[in-house]
Amino acid sequence: MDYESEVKQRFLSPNRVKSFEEGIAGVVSGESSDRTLNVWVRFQVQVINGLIRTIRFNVYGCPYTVAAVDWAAEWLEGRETGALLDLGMIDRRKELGVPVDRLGKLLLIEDAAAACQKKLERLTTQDGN
Amino acid sequence: MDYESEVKQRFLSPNRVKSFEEGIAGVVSGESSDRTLNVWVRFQVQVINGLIRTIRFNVYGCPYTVAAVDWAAEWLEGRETGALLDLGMIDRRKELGVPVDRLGKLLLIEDAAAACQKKLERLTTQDGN
Amino acid sequence: MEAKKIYLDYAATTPVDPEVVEAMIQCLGPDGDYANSSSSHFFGKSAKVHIDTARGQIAARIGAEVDSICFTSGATESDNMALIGTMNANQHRGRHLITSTLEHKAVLDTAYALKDQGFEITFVDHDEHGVISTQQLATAIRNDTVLVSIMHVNNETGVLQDLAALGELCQERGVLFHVDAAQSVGKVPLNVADFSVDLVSLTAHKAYGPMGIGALYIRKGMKIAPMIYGGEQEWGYRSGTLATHQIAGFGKAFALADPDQEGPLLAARRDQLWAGLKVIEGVSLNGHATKRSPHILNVTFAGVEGESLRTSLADVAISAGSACNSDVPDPSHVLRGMGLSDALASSSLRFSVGRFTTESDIDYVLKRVREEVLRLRELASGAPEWTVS
Amino acid sequence: MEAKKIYLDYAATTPVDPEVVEAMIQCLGPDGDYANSSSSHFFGKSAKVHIDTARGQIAARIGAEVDSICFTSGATESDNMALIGTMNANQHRGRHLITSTLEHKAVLDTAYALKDQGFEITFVDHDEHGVISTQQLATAIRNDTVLVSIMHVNNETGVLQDLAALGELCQERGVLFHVDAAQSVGKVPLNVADFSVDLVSLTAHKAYGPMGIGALYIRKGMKIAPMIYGGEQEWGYRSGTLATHQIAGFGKAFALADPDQEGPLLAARRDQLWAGLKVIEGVSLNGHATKRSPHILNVTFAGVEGESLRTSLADVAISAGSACNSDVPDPSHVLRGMGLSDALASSSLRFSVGRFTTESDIDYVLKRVREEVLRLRELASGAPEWTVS
Ligand SMILES: Cc1ncc(COP(=O)(O)O)c(C=O)c1O
Ligand SMILES: Cc1ncc(COP(=O)(O)O)c(C=O)c1O
Repeated sequence: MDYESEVKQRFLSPNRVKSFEEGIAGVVSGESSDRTLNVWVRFQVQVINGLIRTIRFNVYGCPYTVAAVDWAAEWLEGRETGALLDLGMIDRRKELGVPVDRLGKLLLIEDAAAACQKKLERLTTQDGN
Repeated sequence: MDYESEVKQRFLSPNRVKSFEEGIAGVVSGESSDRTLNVWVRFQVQVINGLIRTIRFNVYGCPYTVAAVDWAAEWLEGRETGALLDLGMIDRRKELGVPVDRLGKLLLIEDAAAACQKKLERLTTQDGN
Repeated sequence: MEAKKIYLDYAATTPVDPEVVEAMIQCLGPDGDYANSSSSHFFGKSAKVHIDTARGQIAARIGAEVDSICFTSGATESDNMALIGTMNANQHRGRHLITSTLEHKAVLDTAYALKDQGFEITFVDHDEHGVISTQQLATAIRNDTVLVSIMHVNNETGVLQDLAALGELCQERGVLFHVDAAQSVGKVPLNVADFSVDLVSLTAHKAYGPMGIGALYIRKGMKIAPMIYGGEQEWGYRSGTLATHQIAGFGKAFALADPDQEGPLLAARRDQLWAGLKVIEGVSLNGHATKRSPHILNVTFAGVEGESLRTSLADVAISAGSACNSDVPDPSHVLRGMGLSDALASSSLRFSVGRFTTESDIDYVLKRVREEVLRLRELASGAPEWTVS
Repeated sequence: MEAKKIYLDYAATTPVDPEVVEAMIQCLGPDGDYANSSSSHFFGKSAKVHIDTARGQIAARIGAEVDSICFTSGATESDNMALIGTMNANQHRGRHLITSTLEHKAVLDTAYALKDQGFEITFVDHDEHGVISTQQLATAIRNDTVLVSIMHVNNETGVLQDLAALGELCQERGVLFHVDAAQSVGKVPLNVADFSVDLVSLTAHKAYGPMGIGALYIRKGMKIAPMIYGGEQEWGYRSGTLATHQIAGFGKAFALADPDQEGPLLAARRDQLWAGLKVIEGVSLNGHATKRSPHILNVTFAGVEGESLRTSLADVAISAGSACNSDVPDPSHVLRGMGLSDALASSSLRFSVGRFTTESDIDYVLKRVREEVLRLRELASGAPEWTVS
């Protein structure tokens, strides 16, 4: 495979991999997986005042998936939590140079982020009670 | 083709090719040919006292045929005319190293010799009249 | 800075041995024996000497008669010719072909093509190591079975079939037997006089000969239809100008390919590699522990995605399975056929060692594999059960 | 004492150009780009560069798109694939094939094999020089005609067909058009953009490239069935590991094969040869005086048996016609097809000149031919009429 240099760089040296210790305040995690696509993605996001302060991830997947998760984590960090539903991997695919037949894998990244958002919503609702 | 060295030698430098001038005493000629076999053979034999004193030939044919005619002429020279019916090319083929699929061509050499013999017989008969 | 690069993909192809290159060059340029070996002039005869020599070398390597070696463009063509040519020429015997799901695509896809043409195919069973027993083959044979096609050394796992037993069964049952031996020569002994076989596919480029030349051993008396028509070279079995330099190289390569000498050296490198790999957690061997060729090691790294592992090991030339025509290989049909899940099959790598592999190459590769497996495992920490079993 | 030996059989095969040998060697030994170009590792990628470059060079030489070049083992396979693949894939259109009796055996024998399988063949007429007119082709085309296969340069006579006119007719009539151009490249211009053609057979070894590698140009959109199944190389048209060094050499050879530059040089040698031959009594030219390739001269020596003439000229490599697989060629089917008697056909020789033919080579050959023709005529003096007409 001839990966674009951004994919290569992100795949070979992803940032934000080391997981949070358990029990850190404001950290939720969300994951998604698809066995037929051979992909599993998990984000851990630490939200402070509605902003994603820190994000960590783990991923089992092909280099494109790893690179895209790394990009997504970087992009999310510092944004409002609404961004978890706004990754836009369909548009992002081409910029990263990911072949269209990998799109399914990329969409799982959106699912994992959305799972975090769902947890956050539940937390907020619980807090509000 | 890998001709046996005898075939090669005889083909490249056949003896007894130059024809007799016309009208020389005791000379008869006999020929045979087969268009499908792409062969024509002619012997001229000079018979003196029942012996083949000198023989000449011409031939249109493959190298094996040329070599076999050359051999036949050499063999005949000095023999009694009966030898014209006794070339035995079937036996001679292997010794000369001629492939069996050329046997038909070799048998035409016998025919040409036999044609000489026939002419000689007619001559003798005429003489006897 | 040029990074270190190690080639461990000898099962995909081998470099051409320098002695073989020499033999090839003798048949090329204007001063070489470049002529058409079918030509009856002296240039043609000189070329023919190389063909005859090579045919003898190849025949000798597999214990065959010289005129049972029919040159082709490689094992792919040989496999096609063996299957298509035999099935087409023996329709009076039946229309049933037996092969296995472990075969190379050159056999499998040809079998499918024959199926489309109305022939019947049975895939014989095998055990979890990929070994086919005579019992399993016996079950598959029918009265209308024409041909059994089973490979000698599997190109993904290195698993070795018991040709003597399978061949004997075929003979008893009056069924023709084809063996794809593309991976065998120079690694394991292969002598057609030792067992009952009708057709054997060979290729030069897996044994330090050139790519694009191979042969089909055709037992005397076999009836097989040609696939390529024309000048009636190779007794009419396979037309086309014989490629003198290719055949000369093929012959030389096979003359050099002595399994008794090279097999132990290959086994030593492979064992060194396995000794270093098996101590990594979650690493398992695919194939059979003893019935195998010395040059191939197929290993599953549970919990590590295969494409990522291969990409991380960019300095080590290895393969996901067979060299295939796609950047994203489907999980190996061979490993899945042996019972691995899709995930585990795609977490597997084929390492194949060869004549030029050194001990320090293996040391380097072991270091790199350990590093990357650990890195990717950490990246995937927390991944679900299906990635590891 | 080593006798002088002159090679005038370039139509049978050419020596590999030294620059081509260089390109091939780069893809061989342990330091070369020897890997399997289908492998996704860096060694594989390096090999693929050679394949891509060569495909570009070959495409450029015939004005084709890069991805319409499908590699094969030579023009024999290309011809087989063109005919069998097209007829099999287009049975809904019909089962009728048109070709000519002047074709190479790779086309003729394939046509006969198709006939055995129930396809119908028509041999189109041609004039006494071996030229096929559009009128003649028009007569042969039927409603169920699928394919017309006509060669560009005849390998025995050098006669050149008018592909533009024949192709236009095929297009008008909705019939596919295959051209065997094995003899063309580097001798006469051939540009698939200049005329309407669907398939073109190419080979490297007639143009100073290696034996055993060729290509089939397949126009985009053409429907053709594969003949060899397996790893799905070449878009699935032709499976089998691509032979990197062979393809690299093929590409380089075609890059060098410029007919505008070489054609006139070849024509000069051929004309020198003909000027010296035509003054010998009973010598006549076979083929067409102007519609011809510059590298072939086919001559009849009336009254001189052909095998004897070739044997006498043991120091000159020439051919009775095509390089065939038999020491005793049947009289050329091409010459007989052009109306020569069996005797005259077998009294004919093909001289073919090439890149390394010198003026003094031709002088020597002329001297030798004259000597031997006279010697054999004297030997055959008195021979019947049928040997000379
Ligand atoms: C077992 C097996 N069969 C057939 C082939 C095809 O051989 P080739 O590359 O000579 O066409 C290969 C290798 O690619 C192989 O490993
Ligand atoms: C016109 C023509 N077609 C086909 C071929 C066969 O080509 P190859 O030798 O590449 O199989 C040849 C030469 O042998 C030829 O001259």
